[in-house]
Amino acid sequence: MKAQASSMRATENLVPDTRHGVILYLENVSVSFDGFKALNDLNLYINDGELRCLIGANGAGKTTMMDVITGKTRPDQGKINFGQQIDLLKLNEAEIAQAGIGRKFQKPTVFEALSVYENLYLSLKMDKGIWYSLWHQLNGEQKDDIDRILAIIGLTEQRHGLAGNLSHGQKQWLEIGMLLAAKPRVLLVDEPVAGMTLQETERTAELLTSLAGEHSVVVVEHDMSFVRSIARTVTVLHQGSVLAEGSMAHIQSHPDVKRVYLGEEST
Amino acid sequence: MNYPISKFSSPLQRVTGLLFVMTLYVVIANTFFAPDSFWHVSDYSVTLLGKYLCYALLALAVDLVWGYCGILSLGHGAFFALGGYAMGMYLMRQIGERGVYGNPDLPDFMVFLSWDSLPWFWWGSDSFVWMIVMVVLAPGLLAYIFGAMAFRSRVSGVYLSIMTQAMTYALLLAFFRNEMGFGGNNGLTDFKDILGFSLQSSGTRLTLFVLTTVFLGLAYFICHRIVNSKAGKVVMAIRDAESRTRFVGYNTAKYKVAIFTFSAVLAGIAGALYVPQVGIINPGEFSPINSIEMVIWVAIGGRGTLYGAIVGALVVSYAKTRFTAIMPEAWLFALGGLFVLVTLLLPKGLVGLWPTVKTKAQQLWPKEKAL
Amino acid sequence: MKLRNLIISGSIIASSFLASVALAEDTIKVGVLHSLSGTMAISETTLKDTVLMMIEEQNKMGGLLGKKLEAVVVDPASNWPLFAEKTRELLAKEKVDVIFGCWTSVSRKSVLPVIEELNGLMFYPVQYEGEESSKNVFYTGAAPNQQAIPAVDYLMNEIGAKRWVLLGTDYVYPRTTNKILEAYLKSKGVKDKDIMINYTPFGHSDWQGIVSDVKKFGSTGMKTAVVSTVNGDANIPFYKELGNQGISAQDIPVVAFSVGEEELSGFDTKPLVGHLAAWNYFQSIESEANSEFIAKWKKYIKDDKRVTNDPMEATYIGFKMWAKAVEKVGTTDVNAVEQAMIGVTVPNLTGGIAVMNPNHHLSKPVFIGEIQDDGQVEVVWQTADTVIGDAWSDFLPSSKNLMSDWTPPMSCGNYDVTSGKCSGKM
Amino acid sequence: MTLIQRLIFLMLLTVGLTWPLKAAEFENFEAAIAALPQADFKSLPELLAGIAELDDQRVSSLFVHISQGEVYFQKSDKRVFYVLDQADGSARIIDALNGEVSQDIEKKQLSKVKTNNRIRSDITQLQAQLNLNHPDPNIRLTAAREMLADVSRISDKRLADRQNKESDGDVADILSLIAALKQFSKDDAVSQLSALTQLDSTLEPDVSQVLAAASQDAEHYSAEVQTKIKATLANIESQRNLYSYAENIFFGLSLGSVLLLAAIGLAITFGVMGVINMAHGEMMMLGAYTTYVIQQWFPNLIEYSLLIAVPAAFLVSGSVGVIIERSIIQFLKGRPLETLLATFGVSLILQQLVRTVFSPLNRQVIAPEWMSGSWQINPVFSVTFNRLYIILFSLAVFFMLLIFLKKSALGLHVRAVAQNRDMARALSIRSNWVDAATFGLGSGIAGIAGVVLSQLTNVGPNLGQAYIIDSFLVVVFGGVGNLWGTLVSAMTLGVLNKFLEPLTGPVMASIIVLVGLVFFIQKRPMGLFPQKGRAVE
Repeated sequence: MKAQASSMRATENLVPDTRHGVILYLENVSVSFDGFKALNDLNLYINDGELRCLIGANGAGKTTMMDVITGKTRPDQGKINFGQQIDLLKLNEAEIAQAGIGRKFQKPTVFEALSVYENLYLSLKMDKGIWYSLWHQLNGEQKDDIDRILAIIGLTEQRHGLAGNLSHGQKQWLEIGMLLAAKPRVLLVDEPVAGMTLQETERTAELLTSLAGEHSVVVVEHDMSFVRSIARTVTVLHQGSVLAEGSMAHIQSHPDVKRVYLGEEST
Repeated sequence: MNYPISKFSSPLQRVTGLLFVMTLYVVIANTFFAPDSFWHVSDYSVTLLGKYLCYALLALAVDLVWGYCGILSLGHGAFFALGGYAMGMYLMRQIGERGVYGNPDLPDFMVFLSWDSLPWFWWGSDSFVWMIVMVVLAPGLLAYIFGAMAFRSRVSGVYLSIMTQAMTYALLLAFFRNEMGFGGNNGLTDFKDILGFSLQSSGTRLTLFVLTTVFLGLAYFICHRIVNSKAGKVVMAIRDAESRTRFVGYNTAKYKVAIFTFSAVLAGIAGALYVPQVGIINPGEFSPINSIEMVIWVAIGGRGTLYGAIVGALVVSYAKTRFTAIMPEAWLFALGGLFVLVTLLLPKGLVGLWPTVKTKAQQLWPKEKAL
Repeated sequence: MKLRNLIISGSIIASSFLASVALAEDTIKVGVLHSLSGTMAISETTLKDTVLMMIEEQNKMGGLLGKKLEAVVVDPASNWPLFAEKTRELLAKEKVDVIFGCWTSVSRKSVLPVIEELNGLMFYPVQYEGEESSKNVFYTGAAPNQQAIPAVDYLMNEIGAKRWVLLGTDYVYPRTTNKILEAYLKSKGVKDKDIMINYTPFGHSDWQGIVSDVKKFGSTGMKTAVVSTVNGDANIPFYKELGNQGISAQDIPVVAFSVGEEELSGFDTKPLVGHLAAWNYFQSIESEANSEFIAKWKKYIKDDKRVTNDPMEATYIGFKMWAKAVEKVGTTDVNAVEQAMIGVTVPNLTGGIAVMNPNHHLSKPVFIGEIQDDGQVEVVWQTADTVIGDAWSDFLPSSKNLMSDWTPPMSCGNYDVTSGKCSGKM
Repeated sequence: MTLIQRLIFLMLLTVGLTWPLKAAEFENFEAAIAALPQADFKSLPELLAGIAELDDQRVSSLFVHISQGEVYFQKSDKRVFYVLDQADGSARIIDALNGEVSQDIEKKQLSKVKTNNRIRSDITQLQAQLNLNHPDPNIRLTAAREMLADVSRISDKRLADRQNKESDGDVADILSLIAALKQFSKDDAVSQLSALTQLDSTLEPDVSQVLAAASQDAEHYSAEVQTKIKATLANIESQRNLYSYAENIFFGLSLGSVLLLAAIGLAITFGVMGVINMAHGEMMMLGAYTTYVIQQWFPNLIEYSLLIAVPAAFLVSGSVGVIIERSIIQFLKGRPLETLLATFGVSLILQQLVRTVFSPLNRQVIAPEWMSGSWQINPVFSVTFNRLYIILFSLAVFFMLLIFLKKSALGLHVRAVAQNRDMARALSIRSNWVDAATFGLGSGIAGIAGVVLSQLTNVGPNLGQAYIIDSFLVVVFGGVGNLWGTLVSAMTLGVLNKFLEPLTGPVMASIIVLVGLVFFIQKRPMGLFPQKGRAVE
């Protein structure tokens, strides 16, 4: 049980210090691939409990930014902190996830060979060491958690079906459910409504708004009407750095945004 | 590979039960029936079955990493052989003065290479307990080091497969060298006894056979528990979407190293059980072709199902034994053809055939089934 | 699911029943244990055909003891553990009376425990490193003193070689042979710096560096000779490289112990002319028995271009001896035949008489030949008399005190003359 | 004879350079020829030495024929003939005395005058004496080189004569070396020192032997001379080291080019299509057997057989590849690891097929004349022609393939399908057809590799097995899907191997390279030149 103790301790140390109200700090972050600057001196702050929308053209660096936060890509320079004290650059993907940053991919990825229930089971917030997993049995509270999430994402009936057999929209929902199960402090959501019906989109918007407050939510989305329906603060990325930030109205009237977007449309 | 095993715990009982029945039968038939009786099982068959079961254990190990974790190891023969060598070294030392040169300490091959003393790595090889430690440690450690390096730096897919192949190939070349102190090409052979029991007596053979089935049953049980535990689910999650698993918060490299090491230890145990039954261990076991064959057992049986691996190992080994005797000139056609046909027609292996057969059978004889 | 497992395990068990059903015995069964696939098939298939030819011939002459001979051919597939398994199958299941088989040392070592356990009888027809004498095996190929030492004598005395390169594949036969040769050369006053030893892996195909080293080693003005125990497949690239780097037999002669007519038939022999081979038989040796044998072989194999070689003669002698011993004692019982074998004589194909000695090795003449451009080997030297195969080399410190004599009262394969003990007896 | 000369003579005797002591005496060539049929291994050397003394035009051609093993005599009347085997299997039989071609004599009636190594090497020395005046400068050069081994065999006067007459630069160089050596052997320090300055820059091994022997000989060489000798030897040694370095690089490149040829086909099927083709080695084997069959069919065209075999092998292996792709691999799309299993089965079948058709024995593939021999750049550095051609050939194949993939329509389609199958299909590229063609191309190149291997190694059923692992390692080391990577990786592995080999022996060299490779892949999990872009993951 020693492994368990040590990894519990590790998780405990990873509680972000948000006394300044900011949960995610990205400062002067740059990433380049073969000379192409995907992120260029990016500065971004996400407040604790806020719902932030990120928009920007293809190649503006949205996905790269998420990669950098979740540890998939290492920045060439810059600082990324979770709360005041946790340096995310020192952690690997799994540790970042355990610290409380959850991510939903653009293309829904669920564990297709496992059942819906097992997908959620694996995502629950708990010790994720091998030895612990080997002997783990679900307790009542955890079962309740899973049932609750199943209800939220509307997959109670499919709970024992294989995740691979779900429809595209259902997979999106399952993935969101998996995020919820992990009880993260920050949710990074990449294009959540791609391929969803209008109805599903509405439900997603509802869900994401309801999550804000308890969690910080960062949404990357192309669908402007969707963004408009949920957004309080919007950040526009352009060529790897922040172009503008503010309310939807502010953004729409921002001259740089206009120029860039109109300019891009004209080419 | 859609096998929601979690819902059926019965294969465990079936496989262990069958193993038990078979063992019991073989023991009785070998001991109590007269050699000319129809029911008698000869010593030859006992040894042969024992050998097959060692292969089955090995296949189980390969299936655990390939079928469940998606790591296609083309180097499991190396772990098998290392376990075998650990056992072989112990058996070699048990020969003692009965070697052809009558040297009480040195094995024959060292005497005629004019070595004066045992090399350091033979230390403790005359102790049974140390042998057991080495059977676990040698393959386990190699797998741990190799796995820790490879999985940390995220070597995967064909790169990993080819690297495991390079590993076993390097070991093959190394063990061929006479300077290595493992008997070179001839390997270790001419064993006399184990724990004082003669390896040539049918009692010892039977005991070894029973031990093999016990280990196979035990290994099956453990593997079954593993793949049905939460850790097992994580492993399967890694197989299907490794980076997603990482973002859910699992250190996938650790899981992979753990399962790879465990599988290597199983392979080592299989090797250790194999050596006293076939009477020789030599570098040929490290040959990359052998390791490919192991993968083929699993593929033919049905990857991702533990009993499929066992079935595959038994069927292919048995086919090889029969084919080499019935059609010595053409058996490679048959074996090669079998590999091609199974991969083409039965992507889920032989055990994948079962649901179809069952449905057919139910259509044909609905009543009989009801009985 | 249960049924499937039942069927599979059932079929295994059922087959073992079949295995144990004894067949009515009205023939004498001869086991043939040569690899027909895998790396050794190249050499061993020929020996399988030789045994089959001998059996056919014996049957034409009415068989043995009034019974027909029946060949049981299995394929151990160049896989050493499979050799042990197949031996067990031949002895326990097929109940053969004698086995002709094996080529490599490791296959013999693999078979040995099984054949001793089940008290079988095997004839081993290939030149080998010696250091063995089993009650259940007759060695009809050459021991090192019947091949390696005479060849070195020839190079030393007739060619005047002073520097020696011992090239070998890294396994037991070359290792042992080279150890023996090294001891022998030193006993003849050759210095350490005049001996170069090099081992290569099986199937080594890139000889550039080694041949170039040999060339440098041989360019000191002292006559240099290469003694090659390079195994089968690696030989062609080796000789090709020799030829291409312009080393001719006149500059640095190479004597090989593993290259015979059959291997040569797969070579382009132009660059090899003049290099040497040492064997106990060459196809080119003129004698009535030999031409008859060659003709019979070509007819049997239906190929006018096929050649004969030393292991074939060894198989021939072994088979004839066994048949003679069986006739003598009127049974195929292993113990009786084993005793009867000792002292049996069979004419060599090259003239003279082969005798089975009490150490289970033959007395044979030794020939040194030069390779010709037609792939045949022309004898340039031969021992005056037959040489008795020595199971335990006198030049190795570990075995110089050992001797083998399977006749009572000694009946021991490794008798230590200093301690007066038969080591290895339980 | 001076003391030194006598000493050298004695030394040579002890080291076994067999110079016949006695020579038989003959009236004339006819008498000598008549004695030939009676000669055996023991008496033949004396007899030949006697013949060499004769001043007769026919001696030289007799020597040539004897060393070729072409001298026969008729069993009945002991007449001596030269028998020249013709390519079509017949023989031209020429009377040794008058040079007339006999039509009425069968080879069967003749019996060979047997020779052995010793006799052949005697003849070479005897020929050297004769050939020093040969009109062909190449033959003179060989003869002069032969003389270098023992300069006492040529008199000062004859040497001076020859030097005056010599028109060929290379031969003259050797002759002046001989002269220098003669001077060096004189018992006075001045001549010795002046000889040394001439010997300073030569790499002839015979010269360094004499110098090495002299450096041990304090009696005849003063301390001053000794120092000079040591300096000269050191100079020669350092030059030699340089050349042995060059030689190692050449060996490495040549090994690398074999690896390249073996791997390049795999780089296509494996790198471009993602198929793990375990039968790749057997495609090479088929190519090698094709060479064999071509030589059997056209025994008169051995010199051109390789040129015919290259396209033939490409077609044979290529079409087998297409058949395999159509019948098996196309059904395993997207299951790369399963192609490994199926093609492993195919490789077993192909091996056994060859064993059944051609027998398990190795087949004899003849090396054409132009592939044998070596290019002697200097006395210690030579480059064998076959290796040289193979390096050039493999590079040619590589670049042709590269250009083909870059420029041709099929190449474009291949790359398109490799990068994005669905998109390619949408662009109405027939991806099925492209797959078959790609696999055929990869297999065909393996067939070409087989033709090359037939010149280096055994042509037997196991040929492919020996190269398959190495091929995979080369491709993986270079980076899957990158042809340049394959080139760099093959050459690197080859050179690395050859530089390790002298230090550790060939087995350890392979092991070290393998282990190094395993570690390398940990550092760069996608090989030397990883494929770039998002599509990789």
